[in-house]
Amino acid sequence: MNLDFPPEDTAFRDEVRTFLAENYPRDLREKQERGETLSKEDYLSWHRILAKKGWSAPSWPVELGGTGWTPTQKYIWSEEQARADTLGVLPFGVSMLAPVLYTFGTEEQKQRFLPGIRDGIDWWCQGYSEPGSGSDLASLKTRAERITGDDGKEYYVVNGQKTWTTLGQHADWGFFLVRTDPDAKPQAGISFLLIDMKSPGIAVRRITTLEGGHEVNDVFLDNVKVPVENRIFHENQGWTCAKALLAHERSGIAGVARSKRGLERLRQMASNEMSDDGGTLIQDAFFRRKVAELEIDLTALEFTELRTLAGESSGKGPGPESSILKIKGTEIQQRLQDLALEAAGHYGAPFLGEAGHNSGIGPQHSLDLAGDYFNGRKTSIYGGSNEIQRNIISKMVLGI
Amino acid sequence: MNLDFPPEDTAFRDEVRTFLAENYPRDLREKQERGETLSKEDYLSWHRILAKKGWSAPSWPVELGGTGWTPTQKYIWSEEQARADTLGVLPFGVSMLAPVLYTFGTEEQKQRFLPGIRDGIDWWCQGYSEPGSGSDLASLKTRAERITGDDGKEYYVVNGQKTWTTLGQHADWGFFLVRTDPDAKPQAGISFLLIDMKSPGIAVRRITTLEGGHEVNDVFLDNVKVPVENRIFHENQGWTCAKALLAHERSGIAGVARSKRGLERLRQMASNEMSDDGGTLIQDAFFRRKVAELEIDLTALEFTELRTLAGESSGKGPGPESSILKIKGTEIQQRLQDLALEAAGHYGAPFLGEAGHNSGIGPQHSLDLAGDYFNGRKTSIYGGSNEIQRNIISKMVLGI
Amino acid sequence: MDFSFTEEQSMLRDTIASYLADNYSFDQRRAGLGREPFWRPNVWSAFADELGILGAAFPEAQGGLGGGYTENMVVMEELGKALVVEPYLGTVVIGGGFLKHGASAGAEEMIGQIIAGKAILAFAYAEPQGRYNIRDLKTTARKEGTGYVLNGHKAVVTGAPYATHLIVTARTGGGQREAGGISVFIVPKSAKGVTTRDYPTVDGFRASEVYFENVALGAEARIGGEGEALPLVEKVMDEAIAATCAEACGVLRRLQEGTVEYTKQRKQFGVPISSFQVLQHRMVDMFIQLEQSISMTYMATIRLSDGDAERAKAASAAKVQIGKACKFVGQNAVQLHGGMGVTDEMAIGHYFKRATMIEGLFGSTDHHLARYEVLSLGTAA
Amino acid sequence: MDFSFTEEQSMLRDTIASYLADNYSFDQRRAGLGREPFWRPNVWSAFADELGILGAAFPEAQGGLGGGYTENMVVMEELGKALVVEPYLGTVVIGGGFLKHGASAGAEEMIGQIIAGKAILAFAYAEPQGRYNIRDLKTTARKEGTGYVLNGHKAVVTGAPYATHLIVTARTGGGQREAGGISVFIVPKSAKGVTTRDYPTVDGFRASEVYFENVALGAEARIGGEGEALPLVEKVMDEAIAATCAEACGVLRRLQEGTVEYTKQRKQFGVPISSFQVLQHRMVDMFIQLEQSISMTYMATIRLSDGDAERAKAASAAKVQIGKACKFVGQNAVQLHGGMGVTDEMAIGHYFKRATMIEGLFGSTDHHLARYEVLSLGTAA
Repeated sequence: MNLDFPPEDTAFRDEVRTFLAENYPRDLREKQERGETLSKEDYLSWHRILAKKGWSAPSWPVELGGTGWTPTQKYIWSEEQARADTLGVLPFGVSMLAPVLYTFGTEEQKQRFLPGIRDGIDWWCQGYSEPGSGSDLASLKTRAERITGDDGKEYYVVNGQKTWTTLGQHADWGFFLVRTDPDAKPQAGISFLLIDMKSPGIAVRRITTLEGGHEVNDVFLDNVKVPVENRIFHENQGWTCAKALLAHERSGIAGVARSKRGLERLRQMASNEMSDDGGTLIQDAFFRRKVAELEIDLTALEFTELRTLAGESSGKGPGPESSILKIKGTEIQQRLQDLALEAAGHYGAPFLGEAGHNSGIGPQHSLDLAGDYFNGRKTSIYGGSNEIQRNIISKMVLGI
Repeated sequence: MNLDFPPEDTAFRDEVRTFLAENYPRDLREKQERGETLSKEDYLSWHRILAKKGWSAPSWPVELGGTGWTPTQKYIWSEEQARADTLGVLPFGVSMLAPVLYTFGTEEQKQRFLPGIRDGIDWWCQGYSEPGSGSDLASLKTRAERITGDDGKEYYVVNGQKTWTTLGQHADWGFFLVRTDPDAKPQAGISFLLIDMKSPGIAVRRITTLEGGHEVNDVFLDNVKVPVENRIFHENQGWTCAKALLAHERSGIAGVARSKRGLERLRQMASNEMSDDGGTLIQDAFFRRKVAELEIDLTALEFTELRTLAGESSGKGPGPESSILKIKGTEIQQRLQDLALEAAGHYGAPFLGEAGHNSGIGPQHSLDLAGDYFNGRKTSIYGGSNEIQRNIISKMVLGI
Repeated sequence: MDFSFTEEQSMLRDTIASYLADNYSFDQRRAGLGREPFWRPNVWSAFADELGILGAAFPEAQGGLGGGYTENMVVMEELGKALVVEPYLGTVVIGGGFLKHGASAGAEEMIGQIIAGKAILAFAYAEPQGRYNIRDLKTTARKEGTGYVLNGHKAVVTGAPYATHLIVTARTGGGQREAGGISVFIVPKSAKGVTTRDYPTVDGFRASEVYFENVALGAEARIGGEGEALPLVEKVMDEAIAATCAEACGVLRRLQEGTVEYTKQRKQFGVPISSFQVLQHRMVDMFIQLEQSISMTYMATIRLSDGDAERAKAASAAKVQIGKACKFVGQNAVQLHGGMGVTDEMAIGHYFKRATMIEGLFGSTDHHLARYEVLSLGTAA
Repeated sequence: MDFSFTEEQSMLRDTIASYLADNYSFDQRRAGLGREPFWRPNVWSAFADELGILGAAFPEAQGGLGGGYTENMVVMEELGKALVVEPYLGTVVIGGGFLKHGASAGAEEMIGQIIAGKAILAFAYAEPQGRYNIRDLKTTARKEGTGYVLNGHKAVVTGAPYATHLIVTARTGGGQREAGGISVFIVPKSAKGVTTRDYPTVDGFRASEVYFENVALGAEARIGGEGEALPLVEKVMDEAIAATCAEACGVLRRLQEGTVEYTKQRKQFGVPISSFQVLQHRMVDMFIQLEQSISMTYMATIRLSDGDAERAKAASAAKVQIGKACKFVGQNAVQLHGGMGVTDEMAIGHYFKRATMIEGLFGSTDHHLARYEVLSLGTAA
């Protein structure tokens, strides 16, 4: 048992660190610091820089543009990105759709879609959840009926509503789960379709979240025509793709590196905030204790992730134990947000949005912490709520 | 809204306080302080003193020996007993069986059994739980078959096993739930029998609990003959009695007065124990905080109980909300035990039993705290586990 | 021992509840918050005239209805249920509290104005450096002639954008965190040298940073003794805390009941999600938190009439319970609503936001635990 | 980065596990604890001779098998699974630790005796007044001639009833809670002036109050520098903590698995109680606590080789996690066993008792949080 990185990994870390320092766009960093809403171009600019370097899709097979990094290198990559406070590459195309594409897609589909994903040309969104189907995804109702078009080609005509579509307002394309056989058992009649978001009949409606932001959307599909060749894998076997997607990219789900960075920021903030007795907040017995307990829990999570990673390196894939990473990871993120809001004291209350930057109302570090806290509640809900994760562990790990 | 006791209640409190100070047996107090195991006579001596005063069964109808106290007076009575660290009157006869007797019993049954209960002559025990039926009481299997004896009288012949029978080792009599109709639905075939514990075929076996004590027992019944006139209420309708029993005497279930006394003791102990830095433990920032949080929770529980009590005074009986009192009451008792053990530090470990008194091994106040803690785990299990209590609130209060 | 309400108190509750049911639905509230002046003066007028509730907690001799703490409790709980932003707390509870307990020249008239709905007060006590320590004051009121000159910066003054007057704590003497030397003033917001920067708060209320630059005050602006106002401030803050606890009970009740309601309707896997035992027990724990909060609110309200130490201990204990309940019930209400809990479109999230802000109002849970400890267990090492 | 075990380490684990399966069942353990001498010397002999594990963590040069921290971890986890009371921790981990790291005259020979199962050590560090502060010492070793005279009272010395030698901390200088002036001695229990009062502890182990009255020690009894032993004590204590964490992982695993097993078999309302979602999620949380505890035990074990500050921080962090896990998993294991959990007849309660004692071993959760804070966040105000 040891924790040492071999020299080649240390060299890799230095390379990554230098690359990030030299190439991360300055104006993007400034926008982030000001708390500005990022545009589609903001997101894609960094993606394209990474693509040029060949680092936009590390986990892909090398022949398709992946990096061939070891799990340790991927771990270093995520640590260093967090350290440098960079945007992540959006997961919808690179991490969620692509593995389905290169696992189940035809050669033609791969050639048509993967380059656009890898290079940050196409913006993808996810069409999974529906108003009536949250944790119970297989109950989805959006209907796709097969027709022969006037042009003699085969199409699906899609009708229904998807919801919680993150950043769907920018999307060029979406991957959708639709019901192609309403008479089959719930999981057996579902197909996996790629839909051009500019298709007639698609409407994207903003959902404003608690903190006032626009991150998620409803997507309405009204007689949307989708060519049959946009279906991945067999008709009525889309559930296979959906399951595979859910199993991919569980590493990083714990968000250890980001939480470490968040903890650093919290400590920094608490060194500048005053406590009731006029000392700094980080010297306050109870606030320090909460920070210490959080730090210890984060260390435990980090080593649990490292153990999972070591298991992966040695050929054991990430099992349903990774649900632990999801549960503890989100709990820690939420506690960080909670403590930051607590640290802000009275200045947690103002709702200033982007106007708050340099407004002189409260310290910069307290800007929008309440928003982060409110918005952060979602992390224990989406991607399978933490209650669902516990069901999974109970069944798959404890064998109950 | 006000908290004042009217003058007559204040006078009552003074009367109670004086009575307790003047009449509680000195040798009993000394035994308690030494942590000695109490004998049957120890328990009954105090009961008999109370009986002489007419206070052994406050809640009974006045004509049977009750005191006719108002809910406030009963509250004062329990507060003052806790303040004076007295033994309670054992609940099995007075609080559990008696209400069933005077509600469902025949005149003859009442006259035969109630005086012995009230005056501390007969020691009663409970025969409810079975090895296979804990929270699911109605699944009990102990069988009672009706026969005509050689003497031409009607009997039940009882076979089966009861368990968790508290202080059954001393019992003269027991009240038992037995199955008289094995073909009926679980709750419909049960009868309520009073059984002489000296009957041939009864064997009481000690169950040693975690902390080494002997409080509970298995009771084996092997062809035990019980005269039919010892059945309370109709045959196969014992469940009605059982339910009524469970609904009685919920007040006091919170144990507020005892916990207040426990908190006092904890504070006293923490004023004598040293912290790591050589100050007293009660000055330690984190220990004090735990004490303060417990004290606040206890205040909340106290006022929740007072609200229930006020509801009772005004004619609203204690509803299933009293499950809250059970849950919070036991949680607080367990936290008190937990903190006391923590306060004891290294001297929480020795297992000295009665030999510890004046042994010079560790301070007196740390004697057997671990035992209290281990034994105290039962309180969230018995009388309907706290999980069952939550089921009850969910169904009966939230209407789910 | 009596926890029941008088007939008048029950009527007061019904009056407000029925007015708010008609005039303060979620949509009506949202519409009001979305446009200038970001509150609804007509609701306030209705409180004064139509309902006549602004005088409920004032003595009859001062034109009120002769009520007190219990009336404030009843009103605040109903306001909490509807997430009312109009400034009853600042005006009646806090402003009224100062005017009732502290000797001041214009109290009679000001109380009349409050009851009539003409005067609206906001409490300017917090400062950027002081966190929840109400003694930590850099704002000064320098004696000049028979009056004072006020200078300083007050942080996040809730309700200041709507206020006609501000109640201000300031130093007439003593060092930055000393108990002595604190005085209280009532200052017309229109006074020369008073400037504000107004903004919304995350829970839909509005607040201001308030700056005083050489604001000239007459001696009659002072409430209570010069340099001796700390006990007065503590008393009124405790009254504000008890009232806030009552508001919180209203908020918590809506969170708890709304969650039970939602889970009974929301189906997953073919059954209402309320059939999942884990969610049932979570809701039971939410319900227990609510009940314990109600108990502590009663307790604190009753003890407002006790001596200083008992009153302070009770208020802090209640605020600790409320703070914990707001966090637990709020977070779990959102969690059990799933995605719907984090949208702006459902009421539940707005109750959650108010509950979250109440956690820190007049001192965080840690602040009040520390205050309670000193009163119950003595000073630490 | 590597969390795997060598083939030797895996064999070591299998050897112990299989021996304990045959010789240390619940009933065998109970029988041993129930009669004089209240432990099983033949088990200890087997450890030494048949299994040869007492040398696993000693260097080959000293007659050991060349292992170290990982070997101790492997052994301790298995001992935890069987609730072994025989004194591996005191003898090999702590006694061995002092002999390996601190210069002492008789170390070589003593290590040989340990490996052979002849020498059994117990660590006498705690004192009645000192709580978990290892610097708080009233025991003194007064210099006399070339040697020392030892006086004092050590509290709750685990394993002392079986020990041949005691490792004792004492002041050769400095004030009661000073860092300087602490020395460590190895004292034969048979030395003149050593008396003990032996008793069982609640978890089935045995301990003593140990009294030293003018015990004459030669210079060779000292381990490490005179008056400078605090860093040595801290290091060995951290090693003991890591080993205790490993033991706890064994205990926690049995509690967690035993509970899953029991709930699958126990029926109520016609179904196994494991079908209740509330119990399922409770068991998931127990499992998560176990996994986090394993992670922290690895972490602390690996960091034992780091510098003092990193090592201490890691050990305290691990002990905090373990302490919390012992409470949560222990209490819930009992709760989910219902009445069976509080009887002396089932193993589960005995694991619970050991878990409870481990919470306080070498410092409570609060003690280690405070230690961690200073190392991670600096000294408080």
